This record gives sequence, structure tokens and C-alpha cells, in this order.
Amino acid sequence: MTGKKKKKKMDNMTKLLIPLAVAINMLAYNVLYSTTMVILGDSIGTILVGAICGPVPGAVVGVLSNLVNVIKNPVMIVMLPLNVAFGVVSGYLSKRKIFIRLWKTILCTPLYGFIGGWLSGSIIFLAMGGDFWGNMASVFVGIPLFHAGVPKYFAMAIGQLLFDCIDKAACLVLVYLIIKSLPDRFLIKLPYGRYVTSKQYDESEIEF
Amino acid sequence: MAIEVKNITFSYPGSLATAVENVSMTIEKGERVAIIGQNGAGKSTTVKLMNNIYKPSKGTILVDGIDTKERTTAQIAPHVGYVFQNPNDQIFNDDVVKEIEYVLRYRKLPEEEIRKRREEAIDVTGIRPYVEMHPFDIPLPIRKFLTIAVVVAVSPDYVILDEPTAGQDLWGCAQLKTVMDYLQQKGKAVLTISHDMEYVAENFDRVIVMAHKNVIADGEKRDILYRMDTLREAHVKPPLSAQIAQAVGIRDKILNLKELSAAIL
Amino acid sequence: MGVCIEFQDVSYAYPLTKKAAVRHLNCRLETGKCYGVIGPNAGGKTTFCNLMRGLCPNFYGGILKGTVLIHGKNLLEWEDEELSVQIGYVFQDPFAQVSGIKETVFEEIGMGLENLGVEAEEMIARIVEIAKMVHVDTLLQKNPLALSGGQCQRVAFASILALDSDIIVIDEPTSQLDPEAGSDVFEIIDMLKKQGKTVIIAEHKVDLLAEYCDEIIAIAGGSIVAKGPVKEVLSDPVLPENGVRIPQAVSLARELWQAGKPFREIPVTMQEAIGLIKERREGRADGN
Amino acid sequence: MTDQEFIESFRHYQKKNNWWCDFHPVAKLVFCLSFGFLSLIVFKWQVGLAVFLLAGLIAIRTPARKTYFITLGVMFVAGCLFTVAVRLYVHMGDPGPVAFYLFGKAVPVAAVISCLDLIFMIEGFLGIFMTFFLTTEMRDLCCCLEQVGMSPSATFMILSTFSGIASIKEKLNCVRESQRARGIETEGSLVVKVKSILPVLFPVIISSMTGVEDRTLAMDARAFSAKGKHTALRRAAPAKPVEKMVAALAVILCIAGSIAGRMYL
Repeated sequence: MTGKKKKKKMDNMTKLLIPLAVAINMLAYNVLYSTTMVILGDSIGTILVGAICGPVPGAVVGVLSNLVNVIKNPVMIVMLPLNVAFGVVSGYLSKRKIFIRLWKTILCTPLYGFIGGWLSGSIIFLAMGGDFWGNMASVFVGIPLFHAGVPKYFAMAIGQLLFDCIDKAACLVLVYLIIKSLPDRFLIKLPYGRYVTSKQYDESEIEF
Repeated sequence: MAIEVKNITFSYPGSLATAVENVSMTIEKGERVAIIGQNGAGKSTTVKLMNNIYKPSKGTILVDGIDTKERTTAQIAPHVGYVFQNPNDQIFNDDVVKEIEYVLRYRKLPEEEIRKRREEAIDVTGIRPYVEMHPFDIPLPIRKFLTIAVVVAVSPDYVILDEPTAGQDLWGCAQLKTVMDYLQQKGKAVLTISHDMEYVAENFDRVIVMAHKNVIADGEKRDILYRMDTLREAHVKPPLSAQIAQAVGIRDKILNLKELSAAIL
Repeated sequence: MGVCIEFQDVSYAYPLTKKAAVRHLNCRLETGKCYGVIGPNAGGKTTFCNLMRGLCPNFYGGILKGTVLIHGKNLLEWEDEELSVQIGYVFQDPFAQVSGIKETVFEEIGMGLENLGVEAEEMIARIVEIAKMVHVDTLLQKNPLALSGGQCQRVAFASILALDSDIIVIDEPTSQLDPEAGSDVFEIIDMLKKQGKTVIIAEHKVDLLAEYCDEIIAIAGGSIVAKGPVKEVLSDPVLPENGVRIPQAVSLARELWQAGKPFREIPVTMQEAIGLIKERREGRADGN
Repeated sequence: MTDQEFIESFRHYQKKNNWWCDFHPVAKLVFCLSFGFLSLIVFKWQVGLAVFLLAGLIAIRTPARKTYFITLGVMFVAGCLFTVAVRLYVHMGDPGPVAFYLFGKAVPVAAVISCLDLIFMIEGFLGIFMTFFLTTEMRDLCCCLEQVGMSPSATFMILSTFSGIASIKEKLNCVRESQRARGIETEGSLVVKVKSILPVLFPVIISSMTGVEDRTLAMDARAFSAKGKHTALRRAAPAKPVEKMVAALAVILCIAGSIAGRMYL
């Protein structure tokens, strides 16, 4: 009965969630990075919207978050494909009901770590003219490995991978807790809401 | 044992205009006080200073003798509880019981004490039927009683209610009355900011009128609510029954319907 | 005076709930009248408004039984955009009704018109006219995010009225405002009535509704307990029995009635009560 | 500005009477992007320096020159120095002609050049982007992008992103206030701060997400989902032929420059 209207109606809700998710990225970055110095938390919004609204809205959140970062630091524009990847991957994982169990969510940290660490490391490596880039990962892990004889590219990438896994593990746990705290009535209005709500309601025995 | 406010002045960070200018008042333990006045008169600011959310630029506030300047907000919270107007700013657990117990666990109270206080708070605020529901599924007016339950569980000596009757229906107002009686019976002081004159006349003994950033009247409710010039200065109307009594020329000071009907018979 | 909205045995249950929010509603609303909807929270008041606005089946999902007719056409056949133009909707939280993407109140009011593709010149004329009507013409250059609750609510009204819809559904507009801003809102509602629009207000402040509304609908426990002209419904004893708040003038009359000395007729507004009391006091003054 | 002038300003195109600010936003964006990518792809200090000078030249003749140079300075100190230090440290002691000695270790000329390449690439890239972002209103850019065919909801999303970031910061302070009033410490040592992350971050995220429901209703009430033709109050001038030509020229220059740069430098 309300089938045909489902598609368009969600767009309004998703269209308003996307800017909010970008704001959540910025907020989480300010709160988490200033206190923990290791967890960036600037991909929570992207993963969250990817999980509850689908890959396309997740990708759009990634693009907009990147746009906001580019205004402050234009070199970040090279990271655009990664942010998009976070949103899209979260969408596909959510379809396989990953975000319903905590252990399943934590299990896919290496996947996110690979995207956020290894790929971002190699992109920066190319963008920075084949050399180290000044951030925590490359200083504490990259350079010692390089001195121990590991080729520059691999040292750099492994450093990024390790640091990013810590960050992404924290982000995934936070996303899981947020989804668990969101009320079901809110979630089922979203395109991927049904993949994320664990409790099942059958509509038969409603007392009229 | 009182909150002493000694001519405090305060302006919000980033704004030049003062929000409150040399305000002084004293709230004794067990008293029931209502602050009335137009929006922007400085009501919320005064109350937030008492709760040590902000520290006064000039003057001092003593809560049971402790100067709020030397303590953080969280240290004053066990003495002064504050129920905000918007419950959504506080609730973050996905379960009513966990929400009420969070602060008690945070302060490492014994398990038995936590259970007793939680049960008492749930009964007093009447949210027993909603205990299994997700806090954000509970309708907003009833969710407000969840934040009241959290404050009741902490059982501070002074409880501040910000616009408690906004959006409440008959059940809500009755439930609020049971909470007020419970706090009264426990000897707690209750301070409220409200525009609902019937609620103020019904439940509070002392009324403080605020206008253009300072206190312009402070005294027993029957006397204050009949000072027409003070109320006009504060852009506040007395309760409906008082307005009717005056319009009809009844001399004695009527504050609620019972008195009005007695005077008419 | 045609019927603009009609409920035929309407029952509705929100998704994921065990109990229906409203059961077997039957009522007809005539154009040009101002309806006040009263009742306890979670009694079905908001669901009633959402049903009229078409939010309940379309936006919230859930199951709808029975039919809702708007201008004679079934609710489900209406396109969303057409419905939002036909029926204006203002609700409780003033700050949630600010779009956030417009930097001045002037453009905020014009947002609805921009979405509908109205020409610029006509847009400007209509915005200025609406702003004057709603007394926000002094705030045109201010940033909507810096307004107070009362001003925000008036701007929300203006942006909806700009669409010139002839039915306006208003869900508890004054519960977050102070009394002065509340009476401003009711003045706007009074103006809408004079322009012949159909206004439906869900509100707790029964005393104000008594003054401004033509008819009252009392909803409690998911069904309509009373519907009809203001004087008739508000003095109906069924209201207090279902936990529906009644105006103070009526409870005064009930007190006197229980004390054995009822008024000549039951007052509903403060003015009527004053009139009747004066009448009685003069009666007693020259009586003894 | 009086109301009449303000309303009159909507009757014709927005003017800021400065040649670069009134330059058509989309053409300006293409111009800046092409030079930015030119300096990124070539990654040589000569090209980076050229782009940096070009950006400085443009910035001086626009009202935003003060903020331009301040941001550049900050970005130079924060971004480049740390990266250069790391790069120098890595290349210490490599073979090749020695530029200078640092802590007794030889720093080869190649390392210095690669640092210069890095510095001027970042500065050039940042400079040209700054000339764009400091002189163009985001709403004008979106308005022109709509002329080129971007959907109005994309404009809505971009613009509400920026206002969303500001309003969520306000919500964060409001939530911190109410959690402190409950007795949860938010300032103080690192451990206290880490413990306060959940009670502060969650209410903001959950209440703003559930708040989206109300905003969706408000936007729906304003025919936000109407498909038809969208008009705009704030009209932007269509691109003049000369602006289109400049943009096209910049793109050609960027492609040619990148190929030439890669091959010869």
C-alpha cells in the first residue's frame, strides 16, 4: 500500500542526514583527537550513514567531509577516493548484517584499516613525490622500519596501516554503540534501517 | 544550610551585555521558591549560576557554605540538581534503568543503594509503565520525567526545575505534584522558573520577580502576585482566577479557583 | 461551506507498536472554521494532525485502516508535493523549523516559494506582504539562526503561509514559548480565521483555544470523546472523566454547581465568567 | 542598509564591486583547480613557486588579502616545517653533493631540493585554493553550479553542511553543560576527559539524528520535495564569454604544463 512512495520519501530523510553526518565527523574529530591524540574519529559519520542509509549516501558524506577538509588543507583532496570508499564499504557490510553483532563489527577493522591506512599511505607516498609525510604514523613506525632495511614505501604503508587500525577499531565500536542507541522507529525509516535493527516485529497481532 | 547569592553580575563569554546585574537572594533548605519574569529577564542565567554551570563575573555564591568559584560544576551537582527544559540533551543510554543508574555508578555508590534509589525514583515520577521502552520512543513530555527521575535518584538538597509544566497535560501536572510533595517530604528545597502562573500559585510559597536583569520583588506569593505595578514591569500576568477576582472587584487576595468560588457563593 | 477533510472509520497504528494509536475516528471538518484539538499527551492528538497532513501513512509508515478524504480525494492518491501545498504544517519546536541554509529571514520565508518555482518578482511581493501580516517585517535582514523562540515560530508561520495553502494544521505551537509569544501566535491564527482559512490547532492551553476556536475536538485514548461547538464541548462532563484539561472558567462553574449555586449558563472564556459573576454580585447587592 | 535597499538588492544580480569576487564562481573554480593540480602533478619547486606567485598576485588585489596571508603563514608553519624536518631527518647521511651539515651529518643537495619541491607544491596548491575560497560565497558557487545542472538538493546539502557544523558545536556546549550539571566531570585530567567522551558525544549525535525527523517534516512542509523548476531569490549573473575563455585557457595550460613539467623538469 505505501510501497510506491517508499523510495522518494526516504530521500528527504537521507538528504538531511548527510549534512548532519559531515558535522558529526567534524565534531568527533574535535572531541576525540584533542583528548586521545591517536583516535581521529573523522570517519564516524561516513561509516554511520553508510551503514544506515546505504552506500550512495555514505559516499556523498565522504565527498562532503573531504570538501570541508580541503578548504582547510587542499592537499587532502587526494584522499577523496578513500572517504568515498569508507561510505560504500559500510553500505555493503551493513547489507550483510555486520553491524548487528559487536564481534562482527570489530572483525572488519582490518578492511577499514587497509583502506584508511595502506591505500592512504600509498596515495600520499605518490602525492608527496615518493617520500615520507610528516605525521605520527610515519615518524614512530615508518622511519625505524626504513632504517631496519624495509623499503621506504612498505615502511610508510605499514606505519599508516597500524595507526589507522587503532583509529578505525575505535570508530567502528562507536558506530556500533550509536546504532544500538538509536531508536528502532527512527531506523526503520531509513533505506538500510531494516538491516540494522535486530528486533523483529510482525505486524499481524496489532490490536485495533 | 542554604544557597546564598551575594550581588552577582554575569555576562556570557563573547557578549558584552551583562545577562544579570547585582542579583541577591537566599534559598533555604526545604523552601519552595518560584522565579517569574519575561524571557530575557535573567531567570535562567541566575539559576545556572546557582548550579555552577557558569561562574559569576562579580559577587559570590555559597552553596551550604562552599564558594562555587572553587568547585567544578560536577562537584556542586550532588548538592544542586538541575532538570533542563530539553530532555534530549542529557539522555544517551538506550535503556531507562541504565540512564538513571549512570550517575550513581559514576559516583561509585554501593549496589544496594543504587537499586533502592532507582526504584524510588521510578515510582515517584510514575515512569514505571515506560521502563522497558527505548528512552527516545517515550513521548517527549513523559521523557522529561525520566530526567526528573535521574535528579531524584541523585537526591540533591536543592532541586531546580526549568519550565516543568511546558507541554504537560493533566496527568503530567498531577505527576509533577506528587514529585514536588515527595521532595517536600524529604526536606529538599525546590526552585523553579515558570510562566505557568496557576502552577506557581498552587505549589510554591515564595515568589521572586525578575525583570531587566535584576530582582525587582521577592516575598510571599499572595502578597507578590497582587502587586500590579511589579507584575506589569515584569510583563507577567497573575493567575487567571486572580484576574477574574480583580475584574469583578473582590477585595481579598484570591489565587485559585477554590478561593474564587468560595468568595462568589 | 463544503467539507474539506473527512475521516471515515479511520484507525492507525505506528510501525513497531502493539496498540493502534487511534481507533475508529469519524469526523468531518468544514472549510473556513477554526478547530481546537485537545486531549492528554499520547492520546492521539498528534496522530490526528499527522493523519490530516498525510504524514502518518506516507512518512511514518505503519498501518492505516479506513479512509481519509481531503477535498473529497483519498489521502493516498495525493502526491506529497501537492499535499504540502494544500495543507500547511507548523509544529512544536521553533528551532527545528529553520532551514539553516538561508542567511536572512527574507530568504527563509521565500524558501517554500523557491521550491515551487514562483517567479522572483511575485515572490518578493508575497514575502513582504506575509512578513507584515506576521509582524516579522522588522527582522527581515536578521539571520534566522540568531532569533528567539517566539520570533522563530513566527518566521516558521510566515514561510508556511507564503505557500498560501487554505488548510493549516498546527501542532502545539506555543508549548515552548512564553505567554507573550504565545498570544502573538494566537493573533496570527485569528488573522488566518478572518481570511477564511481552515485552521486546526492541537494545543494544551485550553483557555486560549476557548477564545479563538469555533469548534473543539477532544481526543483521548485514541478516539474522539467529544466534538462540536466550543460552549457545548468544553462544558461536557465527559472531558474531565477522560483526563482532558478544561478551561478554568468551566471548572469554576462546576465548583459552583457542586456547591448548589450554579451559574445561569456555563461560561467558557474568562470574559464570560466575569460577566456572569458581576451579574450575580449586582443581583445579590440589590437583592438584600 | 534599510529594508527597502535590502529588498531592492534581490531585484538584480549580487555585486561586490571587486573584479575577482564578481568573477563567475564556476569559471573561477575551474581556473583554481587546474593551477592547483598543475602544481601537484608536476611537483617541482619552479612550478609550485610560479603558482604561488600567481595566487599572491591575485590575492593582493582582493579585499581578502589580510586573511589570505595569515592563513598561508599559519599553514606554512603548521604543515610544511614538520614534514620538512621529517624528510631532512630521513635523508641525513645519504651520498651525493653536500648542501650543509646538520648535527654533524651531511645533508645532500637532493634532499634540500626535494624539500623545496614539497614546500612550494603545498604553498602553491594552498595559495590558489585560498584565493578561491576566501573570495567566493559558497551559496553563489552553488547557485551557479545549479545553472550548470546541479540538483537543488545538492545545493541544500552543501549549504546545510556548513551551517550544521556551526550548530552542532553549539549543541555540544549545551550537552556538556547539562552533563556537568548531572555530576559528570568533563574538564580536568586526560583520564577524566576520556571517560567523559561517551556521555558528551552520544547525546549530541543521537538527539541531532532523531532531530532530523522534525527537520524533514519542516522541509517537507515547504514543498522541498517538489520536482518542477526551482527559482532562486538570490540570482547570480550567467558566465560572461571572457570568463569562460579564461577558464578554458587555464585547463589547457594545466594539461600542457603537466606534460611538459613531467618530461623536462
